[in-house]
Amino acid sequence: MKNGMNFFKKGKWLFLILIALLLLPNFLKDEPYVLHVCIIVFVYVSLAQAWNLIGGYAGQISFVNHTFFAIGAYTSTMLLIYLNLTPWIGLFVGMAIAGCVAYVLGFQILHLKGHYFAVATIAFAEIVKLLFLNWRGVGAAYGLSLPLKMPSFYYLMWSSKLPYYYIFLLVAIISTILIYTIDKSKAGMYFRSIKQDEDGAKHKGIDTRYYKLLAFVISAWICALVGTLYAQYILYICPRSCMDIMISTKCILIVLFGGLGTVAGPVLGAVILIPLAEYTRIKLGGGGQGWDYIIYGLIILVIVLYQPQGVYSILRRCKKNVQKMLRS
Amino acid sequence: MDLVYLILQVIINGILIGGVYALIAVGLSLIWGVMEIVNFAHGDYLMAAAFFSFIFWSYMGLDPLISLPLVVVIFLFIGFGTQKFVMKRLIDSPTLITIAATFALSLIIRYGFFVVFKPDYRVIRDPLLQGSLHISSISIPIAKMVTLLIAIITMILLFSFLKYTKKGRAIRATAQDREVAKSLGVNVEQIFLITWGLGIACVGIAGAMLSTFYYVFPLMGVTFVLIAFASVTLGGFGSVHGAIFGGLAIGLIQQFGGTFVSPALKDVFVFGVFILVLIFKPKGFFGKY
Amino acid sequence: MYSYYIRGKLKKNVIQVNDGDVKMKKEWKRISFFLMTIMLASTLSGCIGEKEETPAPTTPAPVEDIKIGCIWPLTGDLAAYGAANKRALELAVEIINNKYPDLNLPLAASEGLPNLGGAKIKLIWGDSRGTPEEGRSAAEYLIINEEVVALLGCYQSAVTETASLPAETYGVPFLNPDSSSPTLTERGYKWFWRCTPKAIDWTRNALEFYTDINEKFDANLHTYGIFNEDTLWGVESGDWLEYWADEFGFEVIERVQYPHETPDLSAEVLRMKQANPDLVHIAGYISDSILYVKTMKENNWLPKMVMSGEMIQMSDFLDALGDDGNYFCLTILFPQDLVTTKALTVKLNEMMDERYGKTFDDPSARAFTGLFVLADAINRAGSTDPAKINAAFAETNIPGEKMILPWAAIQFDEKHQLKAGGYVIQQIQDGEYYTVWPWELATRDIIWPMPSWDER
Amino acid sequence: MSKKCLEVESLTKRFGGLTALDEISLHINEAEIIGLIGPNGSGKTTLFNCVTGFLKPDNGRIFLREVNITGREPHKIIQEGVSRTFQITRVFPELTVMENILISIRHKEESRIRSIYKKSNRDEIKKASELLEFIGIAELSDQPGGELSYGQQKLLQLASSLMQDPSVVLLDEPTAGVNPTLINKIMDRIREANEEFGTTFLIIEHNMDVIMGISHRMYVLATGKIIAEGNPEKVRSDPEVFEAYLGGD
Repeated sequence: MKNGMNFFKKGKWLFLILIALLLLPNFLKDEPYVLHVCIIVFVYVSLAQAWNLIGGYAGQISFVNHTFFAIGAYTSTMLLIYLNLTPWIGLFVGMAIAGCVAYVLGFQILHLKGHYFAVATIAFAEIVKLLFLNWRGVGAAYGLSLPLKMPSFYYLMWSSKLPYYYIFLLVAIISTILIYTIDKSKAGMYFRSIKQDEDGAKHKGIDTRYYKLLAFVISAWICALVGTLYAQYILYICPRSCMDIMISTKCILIVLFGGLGTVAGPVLGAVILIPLAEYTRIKLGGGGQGWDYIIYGLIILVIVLYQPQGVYSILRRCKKNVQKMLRS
Repeated sequence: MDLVYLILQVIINGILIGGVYALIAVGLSLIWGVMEIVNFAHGDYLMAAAFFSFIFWSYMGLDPLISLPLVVVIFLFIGFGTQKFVMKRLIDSPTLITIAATFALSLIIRYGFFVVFKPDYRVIRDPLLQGSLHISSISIPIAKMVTLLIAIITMILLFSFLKYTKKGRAIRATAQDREVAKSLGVNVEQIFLITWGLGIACVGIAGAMLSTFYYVFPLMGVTFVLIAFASVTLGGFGSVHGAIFGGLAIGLIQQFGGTFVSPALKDVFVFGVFILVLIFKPKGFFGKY
Repeated sequence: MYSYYIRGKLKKNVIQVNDGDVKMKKEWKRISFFLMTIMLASTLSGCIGEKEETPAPTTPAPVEDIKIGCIWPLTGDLAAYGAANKRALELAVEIINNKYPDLNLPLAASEGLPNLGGAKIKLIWGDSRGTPEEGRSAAEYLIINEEVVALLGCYQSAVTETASLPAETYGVPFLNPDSSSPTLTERGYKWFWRCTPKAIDWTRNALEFYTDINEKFDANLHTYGIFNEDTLWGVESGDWLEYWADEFGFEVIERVQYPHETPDLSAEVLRMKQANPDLVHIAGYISDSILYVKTMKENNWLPKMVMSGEMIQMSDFLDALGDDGNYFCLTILFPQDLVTTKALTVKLNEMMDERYGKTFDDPSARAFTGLFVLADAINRAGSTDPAKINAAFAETNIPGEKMILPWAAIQFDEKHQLKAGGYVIQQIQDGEYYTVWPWELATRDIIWPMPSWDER
Repeated sequence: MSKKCLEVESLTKRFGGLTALDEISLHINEAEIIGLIGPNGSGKTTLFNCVTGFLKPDNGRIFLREVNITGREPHKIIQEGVSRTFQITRVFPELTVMENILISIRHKEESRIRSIYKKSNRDEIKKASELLEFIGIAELSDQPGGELSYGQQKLLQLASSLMQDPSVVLLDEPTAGVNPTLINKIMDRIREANEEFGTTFLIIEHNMDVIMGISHRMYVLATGKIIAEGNPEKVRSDPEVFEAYLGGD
């Protein structure tokens, strides 16, 4: 992972942020709610990075990522409940299953273009959700409650939030580094070329189907990984909560807000939007009833209309302008 | 009830609800076909139209059937407004951007109504259209029947507009190839404006008719929008008869699946057939105009 | 890497300077506009937040307010319930915090909680949005950041399930006034209390009712049909109905599970019509119930009786359906007509109507009661120490006359579940709800069977 | 010189009732520049699409260096060494010029999975820079492709088509819409590439002067059939060709 290391070489400030993130929980020991928000931010950083790969780089608008997330969550939870298998193994089984599903699904529908692919993924996600809602073997609408076995490293369950904080931080970092590596790699170049002009990419001898599948499967892996850990954290999963299409939609909005097809975009988006959503929900959700959604909608609309490249491009431009000013 | 009657009833139910879906889908299809924008806020325009009908009924005592022209005109202008103030800037944007924009619109409309009208369930009571026709043991709800009728009229009008008027032909030309249309001197901006107006007016009709037999609720759009997507894609986007075909097909699949196999899985059949069609016939059964 | 390689050769700046200036100006315009909008949005949110948060001006509290966290679906598709509960709870707070000597409710006569020096109750609201994880995160926020003394909520069983987790972890009492899933109190939680009967109770009551009908009218009811939606609550209710139908010797000939908030229910109704059972039970939220009644009418079909849960007591049901809503039966905890004999309930209903133009319904009456049970426990504990409150809960004994609900008393068993508290069955007649069962409590005779659509 | 590089054998392609290509047979020897001319709609671009696998021919076979490539998937055919450019330029607007060229390397099946962490190696970058030097837009290598002028994009297309050491390069109207000075430049580059690297070209071109000047041999296509073949002089004097052009448009 030599390229991955470049990530750290790039700027010392990244190091500083990392250290700050590692030390942060020490100050937040008595603020589990803030920790919870941090964890949700990390969850969405990872999920948004996963979406960024298939949507931002390869240009396929997928509304099915939450299904892979749910597959991860369900697989490990089922294994834990029925076979008493540690989620550390369940995690890989979940990733494998999600990968297979992504492969089969992608093989069938990745040739669809633009909206068609998007609508097909919505339909598939709905089918899976409806089947799970009616499938007694996986708890149907009852959902699955994880057996409490805390605290235990083996069962990946703690009563404190700290270990979860570090685990989700790790996952967020891993997925970001993965996307960074891909961004700088040949595959990243191919993904972007597919997004811009798929036939053109084919004419350059790129096996577009293979690379789209690759992006889709890797994306599914990350989602499934996060799904497993999320189930361990939230301790209860049901189709209506973890197969909610809003999860995918949120990922899309986060990526769009931060900057499509950039490594920093999903991070920025999640760091800004998730706490903002939490804040508006708490400030307004109770009294305002729906105002938070309206504000959310307005922000997205403004971004889309005036700054479709996302917040990251603003920052980059500011940086450039500042440099220019300093030079002159 | 013996099997023949049952099957007949299911077919009638399917066609009636299919007519509703078709009416909802046709506006979506128009916008989708001409501008290549999937309007995720479509269901919320539907909801808004139903609310307008409800408001006319509760404050002015106008039956939805009577206030229908009013609602249509209002929604025509709402459509113009949407294009003028929001979508105009996004004409050549990537798919994702338009999806996000319409999604944001959807949130704003949905929760705007939510804030103003509070999440109560409302029903227009004793509308002109109520009760059912009973032919031996088969029953045909009048409200849905009239909706189907209006759907058919709307589509005939829309179809003739697209086929026989100058503007209609310009719309079709734009749908087929925007650049060529531009080079032929078609005012594409204006065409987009008309398209949005017509598309939203169609969903206005659908919403007004829906309010005669469905409850009115700020979040009701979500229920219909996925079905509308499926109808449009099944029929092939950008075609009027495609939307009719898609709506009816989905209505029938839903009713047959729901009645004879399992109601819980009725939408699984809908989406299942839909995905299969996408895989094997990605352009739907009818292409563009 | 290749950029390094090329950079040596890069000498000319390709962008023209003039062009760049214009571009930059435009960019800055854009950026500043963007920033302004964000600022506007946040100020907007601040304003609204403040406006909503200002409590009703009362005399300055002598002691610190007692914060109670309330978690209900205030947005999302179940927001109607959240809104109703919010109204009821605000009234309850008003009653507890001020002197209402003419109301025979616990703590009404005094200002605040007397054992805590007249401390006032303050409600802090959390929005579950009807989803389990939001419910949990709201609970966490309320416990940690708002340091609430206790939690109330959350209506949906699935949300209660997750929202009570942090309460258990942090040792904060959680009182659930309105979720009926039996599993909730089977988890053996130390801090979780429920002052409402479980699904197992009302489903049994429904079947007992039909057994009684069989006796009374010699009705020979035998076949049973269940509509249930595919949420946790719906499926669980359906399962229990099926269980009790078996126990009481009825035959479930059709069970239709349908997607929550579906656009159309013709297939479901047709299926049921095809099976044509004597009795039908609807376990669905109000939106779907309205649609069911309409679709049954369209199909011109009714069984001998249709029973529903307390959902259809929400005023929306009759507002929506008018006369078509007549003759339906419902199992209910809070029969308004029964309590008209209770001066207390009449008075409260009046107050509610005066303030909000709405009266109590089942969920809001339960939430209302819940707050009094909680306030009573805190008052008896004499402190905000959670352990003491928890101990006080165990000794809760609120007599029936001090309640809005028609129960004998509120007491908890060793599983922290409400001991007594049964359901009655009401029928809608002439647009009003009348209690018809148990026979000895009936305020009107039941109209049996319900007249078909043609006969109305 | 007589070794065949690309050979097309009685290729037929129909669209519904329309026969776009009718029993076309042609061959290109190594290091030859072949001109392909014909009136609009005569099936030139269809022929390109069939050769590159984007259209499946109804009949006939295509050999690349004596390997049958008929009916293979496009990316496989291109990996075999057929590269092409388009009539309307088709560069990736958001990739840099450098990336636009790097993307055109010959892709190897076995290293695909490793591409997610591998970068372009030094050799590839060196070669790409040389190509950029060769066509004279090296100083633009960090610009996004979309910001180039039309002519520069044409040059970029040419460069990227040379990147993968192709057996044969199919150029679809390399000079269409380009100003005369740049036309000469493009033609010089093509000639140079042919002379220095021995690259084989098949060029569709409407500009007769240009194509006559550069081609070693020419084929003339009209309504899906080859109506003439031979060196430029021969084609120029062929009355059938003259008629096809006059009658065609």
